[in-house]
Amino acid sequence: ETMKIGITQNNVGVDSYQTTYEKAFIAAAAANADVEAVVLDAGGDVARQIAQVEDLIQQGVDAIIIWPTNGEAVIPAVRKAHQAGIPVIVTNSNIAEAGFDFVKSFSGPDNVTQGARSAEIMCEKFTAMGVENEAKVVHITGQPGYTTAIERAKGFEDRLPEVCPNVTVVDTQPGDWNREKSQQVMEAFLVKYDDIDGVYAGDDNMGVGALNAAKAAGREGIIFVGATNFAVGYEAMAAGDYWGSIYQSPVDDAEAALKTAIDVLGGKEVPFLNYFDTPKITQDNMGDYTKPVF
Amino acid sequence: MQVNKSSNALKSGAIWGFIVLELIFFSIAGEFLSLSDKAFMDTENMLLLLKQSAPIGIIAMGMTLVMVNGNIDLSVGATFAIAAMILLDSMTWTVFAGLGDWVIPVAWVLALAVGTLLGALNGLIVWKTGVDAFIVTLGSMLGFRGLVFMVNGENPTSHLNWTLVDFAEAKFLGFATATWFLLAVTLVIWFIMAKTVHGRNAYAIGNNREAAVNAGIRVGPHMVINFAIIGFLAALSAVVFYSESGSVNPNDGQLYELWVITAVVLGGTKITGGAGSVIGTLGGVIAIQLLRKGLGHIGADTSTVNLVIGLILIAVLVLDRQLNVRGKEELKV
Amino acid sequence: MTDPVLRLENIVKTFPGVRALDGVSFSVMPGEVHALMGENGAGKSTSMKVLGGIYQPDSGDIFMGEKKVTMSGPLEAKSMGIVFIHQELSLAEELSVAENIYLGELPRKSFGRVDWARLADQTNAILKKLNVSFDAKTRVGDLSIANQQMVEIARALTVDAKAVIFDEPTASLTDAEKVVLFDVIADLKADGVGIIYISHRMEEIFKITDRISILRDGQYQGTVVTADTNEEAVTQMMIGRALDLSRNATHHDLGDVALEVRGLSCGKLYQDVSFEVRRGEVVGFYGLIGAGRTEIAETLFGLRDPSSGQILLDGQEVRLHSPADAIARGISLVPEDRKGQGLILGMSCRDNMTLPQVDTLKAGPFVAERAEIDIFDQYRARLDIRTPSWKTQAGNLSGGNQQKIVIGKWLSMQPKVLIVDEPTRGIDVGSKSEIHKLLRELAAQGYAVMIISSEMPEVLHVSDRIVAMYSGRIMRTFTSDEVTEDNLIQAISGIKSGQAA
Amino acid sequence: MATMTKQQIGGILARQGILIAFAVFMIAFTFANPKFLSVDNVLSVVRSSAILGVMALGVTFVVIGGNLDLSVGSMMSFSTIVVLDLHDSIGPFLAIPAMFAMTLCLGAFIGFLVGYLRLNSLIVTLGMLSAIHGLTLTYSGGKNMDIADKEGTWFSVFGQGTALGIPVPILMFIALAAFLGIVLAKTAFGRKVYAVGGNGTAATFSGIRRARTVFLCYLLSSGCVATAGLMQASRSLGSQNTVGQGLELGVLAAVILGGASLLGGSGTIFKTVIGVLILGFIQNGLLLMGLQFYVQFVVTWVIIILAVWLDIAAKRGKLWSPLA
Ligand SMILES: Nc1ncnc2c1ncn2[C@@H]1O[C@H](COP(=O)(O)OP(=O)(O)OP(=O)(O)O)[C@@H](O)[C@H]1O
Ligand SMILES: Nc1ncnc2c1ncn2[C@@H]1O[C@H](COP(=O)(O)OP(=O)(O)OP(=O)(O)O)[C@@H](O)[C@H]1O
Ligand SMILES: [Mg+2]
Ligand SMILES: [Mg+2]
Repeated sequence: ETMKIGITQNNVGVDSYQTTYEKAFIAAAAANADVEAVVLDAGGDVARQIAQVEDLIQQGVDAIIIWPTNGEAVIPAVRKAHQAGIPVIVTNSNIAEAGFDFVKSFSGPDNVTQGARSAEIMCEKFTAMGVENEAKVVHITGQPGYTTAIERAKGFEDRLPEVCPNVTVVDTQPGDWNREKSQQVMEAFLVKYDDIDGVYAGDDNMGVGALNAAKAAGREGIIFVGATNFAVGYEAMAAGDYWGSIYQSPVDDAEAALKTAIDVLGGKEVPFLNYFDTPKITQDNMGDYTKPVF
Repeated sequence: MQVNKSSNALKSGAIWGFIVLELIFFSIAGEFLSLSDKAFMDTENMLLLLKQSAPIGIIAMGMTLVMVNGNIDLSVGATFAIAAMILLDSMTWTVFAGLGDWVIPVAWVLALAVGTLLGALNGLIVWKTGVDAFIVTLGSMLGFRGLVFMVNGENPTSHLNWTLVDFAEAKFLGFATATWFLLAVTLVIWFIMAKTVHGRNAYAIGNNREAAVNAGIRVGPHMVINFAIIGFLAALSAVVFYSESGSVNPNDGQLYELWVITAVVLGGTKITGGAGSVIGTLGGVIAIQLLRKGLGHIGADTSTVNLVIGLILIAVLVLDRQLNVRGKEELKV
Repeated sequence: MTDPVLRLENIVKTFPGVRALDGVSFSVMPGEVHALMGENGAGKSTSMKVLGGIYQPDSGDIFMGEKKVTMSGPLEAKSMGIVFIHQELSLAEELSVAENIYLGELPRKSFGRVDWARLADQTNAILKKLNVSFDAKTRVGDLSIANQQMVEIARALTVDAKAVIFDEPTASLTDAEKVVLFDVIADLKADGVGIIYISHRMEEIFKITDRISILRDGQYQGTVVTADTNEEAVTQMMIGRALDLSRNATHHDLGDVALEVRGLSCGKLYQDVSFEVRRGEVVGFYGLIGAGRTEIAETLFGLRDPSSGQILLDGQEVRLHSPADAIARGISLVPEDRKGQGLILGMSCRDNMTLPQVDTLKAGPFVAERAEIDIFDQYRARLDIRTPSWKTQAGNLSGGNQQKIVIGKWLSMQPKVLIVDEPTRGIDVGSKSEIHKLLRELAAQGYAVMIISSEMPEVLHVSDRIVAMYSGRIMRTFTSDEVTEDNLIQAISGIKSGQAA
Repeated sequence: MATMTKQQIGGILARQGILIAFAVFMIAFTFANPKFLSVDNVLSVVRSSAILGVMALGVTFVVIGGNLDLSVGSMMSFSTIVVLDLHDSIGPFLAIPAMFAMTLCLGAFIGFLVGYLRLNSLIVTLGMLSAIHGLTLTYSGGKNMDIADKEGTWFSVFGQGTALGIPVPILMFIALAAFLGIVLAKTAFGRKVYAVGGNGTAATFSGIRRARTVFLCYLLSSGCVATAGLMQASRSLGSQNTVGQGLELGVLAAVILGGASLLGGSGTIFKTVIGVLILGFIQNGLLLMGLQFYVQFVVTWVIIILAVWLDIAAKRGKLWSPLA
């Protein structure tokens, strides 16, 4: 008896993380003879995602994996699946607590911790450079309104004053997960601030965009820290331009979600919060990690 | 007194013909490609289709009126988000704390009023400045979105009220609440456009604005009313949808304007105004939803879905053109 | 003596670069048909638009009866009982005849519903009076231009009008429809309505009007009693000189056949049409509206694919796929609908005139603007086009001057075969005779000319031969010696020669 | 005489309304932050506007010809991804013409649909927006595309190089704007574009091949998009699949701000350039003032409407629309 597993992703195609996730998920499902998967994409639209959950219920799948477009808005839809007796697994970014009763498990990274770790990376570097009492940082966030963007920003902004109380965040603007947009934002920052010591970007795409702007303007000595280590970020680290990031693999993310679903269907006990580890990666320790495939 | 039913029927016929094609295609393809045992044309699934068509569909009815009137509204997605935010946020306001579940109708009215006002604001700007509606609403698409963020920051606004969810998830005679709203709105707008003086004047203005002005129709206020109606409907769509989902991201409703316009144009409404029907629009809305649903049913991946949806839109236009060619005698202009 | 219904006093109106009205004063009595005459661009339509509330005058006063009024908009003018039948059709094509006639004042029922039954009744009553062949439900876009004009006219009968303005209502009407219109005007007159009637057709003016006011270059020239004057005197007042109406450039030798059409058919539009046009010849096409003349012209211009038959140019069979093809082979067409087909209203006069030649008027890689201006100036002088400058947008010209731009556009192509479809619609007497003279001259220079016209005097005046059409077929071809008004009318009514009497 | 001068002033306003609006914004921003008009900042704004600007040049032709093009953003992503990919596989010399050829094919396809088949341009280009995005994802497999050897390629010259002290993207933008400005204003093709957009039927009756003209507008537009894609790819030597996403609305806003009517038949390249610069400087100016991004949204709204309003108010000589 094969397991029919449906997944509705947040917004495939918006960045290579999600696309790689989709590909990895399809590959993992194909590799397992007992699994048949239907892979849907909500295109960032919560209404479409709810409709997809309804469709999956209607199609009678055995389990539903959801990467929520909005951690609260999907709760009633998830409840419907729950009431229809279909186990729901949340992936990548969690749904709100009010919905915990209706889901079996969450599997994914902890974005708040990621933001906090980025703050630590940056603080450690400033301390090593001896500028921890005067450094000025600009912050480029992900697309406004996205859970991942909000959580990472929160983690960073809460943690930084704890570890480096004298470092100031002088400006924050969104870069929309977009390298080009981030480059433009950074160009304006560079004009506006004569002294910038660090840049924190919500992911490496944006981080590299900011780096490009700084290079073009001939501004040196800025510490760039990102999150979700992309191949570009890894290369920039190898070149010595980019200081650090958070190592997070969409392949791990996808495989963990599928495995959780299979375990749930197989009747195994799974922990409710299934965070997979997302370690710090910097120029110092990058040798321990392979270059990301995306 | 509606004119020449047959030619209009043929024009909107393309979309219904296309819906039939979609149904046949997905039913057959589903047999081979779907992992589901259930047929695509399962009654449940078709009822679900109607429900899922509601968010875009309700707005599309207003867009039909506005486009027939010779205008366009690109700001509906942002209005949708604002109304949702007002709806969910107002239920938590301390002023309403004593109301209990009576806060629900209050929140509804508040959200609808805000939507109507924003729509009227667009209309007023179009009227008074004489700037084209496309430009005015392209601007307010940005501006209204800015207001959403300004009021509530980047975070989602959430207020899950289970009474409201139960109401939204309720079914009456097999139709979900959202479906009833969609049908009611369709009926009302159909009535306005086909039966009332206001509706017929909308056609006249869209057809030949100068003639309407010369005939003494007060074109400005007329347009303001239509913009207010579409603002109201964008808010209504939000109210219906977010009553169920209970949380709105500040980004929600993005690109809705494009999908709404697509549905309306697929339904046979002339982009330059003066011609179009609500029934055709309903067809356009269903055709798009069916396409999404069908592609999901047969398990197409994201890049295929994008590719196919795009090409299909074009295919419908080609079909439409084929159905409407008048023969070789036609003037070749 | 009774008071006038309407009185204009010293109206002045300027547009950027033009003083369109420069002190216009006249009055209209109840039950009077008052003609307004003047050359193209004299300011007739503009003064009526001021009356109708569409333009605000810079200075001057309007009185209705004793009272001084201001017309802030069309709605206001309408509420005071002024009905305006526009020179340019002002209709919503997608709507029905009834909705157009009652545009802005559809009868209502509860809930703001349209009272369709009452609307149909009222409309049909009016349509019956107008003796037209279509009914209240017909879509206006499906009507011919002439019938659309009748819909416009029907608006005059919907309200209790104090004054009705007709701005060139007959420009696209046939004789039969004109008779109906004149009956309508007679009825209105009997009811004591004051009527302002604008037309360039002298015979109409002298037939139905009581007094004539004349404008020249926006200035009021005076008012005369129709019965006390004559065409020459009025023309003199309009253009400041007498008019030479003789047909010059008369007989010359005909050359070879330039254009021959053999057994041409196009679906239901026309069938089995054969004729030829020689160099040096003007062939007139006369028939009722819907006879298929325009469609033949469009086929010859590459705009329609014939279903069978041949077109020969200089004896060679040609296939014309597009106007570009036709133009390349030396065919020109002055189309029937100047606003829709003839002009790009937002473009300058010059650019409109030289549009078909942009590919050939070259200065290096660019369009030769100097040469364009020269062409424009040449035809401006020749056709007496009144415009402040070549830069003026075509849409800001008076109706007649717009038509002249279209004619100039195709004359400047120096075509082998020139087809003109209703070329003098809305053109003043002076320019009209100028255009007729020009057509004759062109023929004399060896051009082959086809003229389609619904005005019998025009066809009779300029043609060497006349092709009479009825319902898509050629009934008979007359030489200028054979033709009389009677046998022409018989031919276009579908009566074969010999059958009559 | 007094009325004459008043009219002349009105005439100047009418022609230069958008320029005046532009000047007002620039002065206001400079007061708010003196760095705004620094050479560095101006160059940086113009350089980052150049990509959108080049696309807007092409869309100007499409819009004047009476159509819309919503597919330019998605098409630009396609060009960028393709040229980056080919750079490493067949080398920049071949990659650039190959990418242009592929992008022009897309433009030709749209031109065929809108020009020859006479399909509605809004829906066709909306469909192509989605379809080309799908195509790009299929092509790249959804991955970011990056050039392996970022230091060693001359390919970076289009986005990062400078000549005569001015960034190459700016020079390309200026050169292309000048060239297309002349094409539109002075050549037969330009005249035909205005004619077809002003009144397609009358243009046909004047012997203009309407379908071909529309087709060429889209071809030209896709050529501009390919150029923009080249500049983009060269600027960052790597790209996401979504790099051009959403640019179509910015492009359209710029073209409209420049006074092109969506009904077709009017607009100029010069005004489009002004429109592009207004948008670029607004965004930059507000960033420099440290305003939140959402304040930028609201301000952009107000400015778009004010600028267009000022422009048409000057043209009609009245502030408020006379519409009843
Ligand atoms: N909206 C406008 N803008 C600029 N000029 C205008 C406008 N309307 C009319 N004019 C000019 O005013 C003058 C009078 O035009 P009007 O239309 O009143 O002439 P007319 O007497 O009706 O001529 P016709 O017999 O050709 O219809 C013309 O020179 C015309 O170019
Ligand atoms: N019986 C009819 N009822 C309504 N419209 C008609 C009818 N016959 C023809 N028409 C329309 O009338 C218009 C004029 O007809 P057509 O061009 O054939 O006539 P024509 O001989 O060129 O007359 P004219 O040039 O005097 O208008 C056409 O657009 C045609 O579609
Ligand atoms: Mg006139
Ligand atoms: Mg005709």
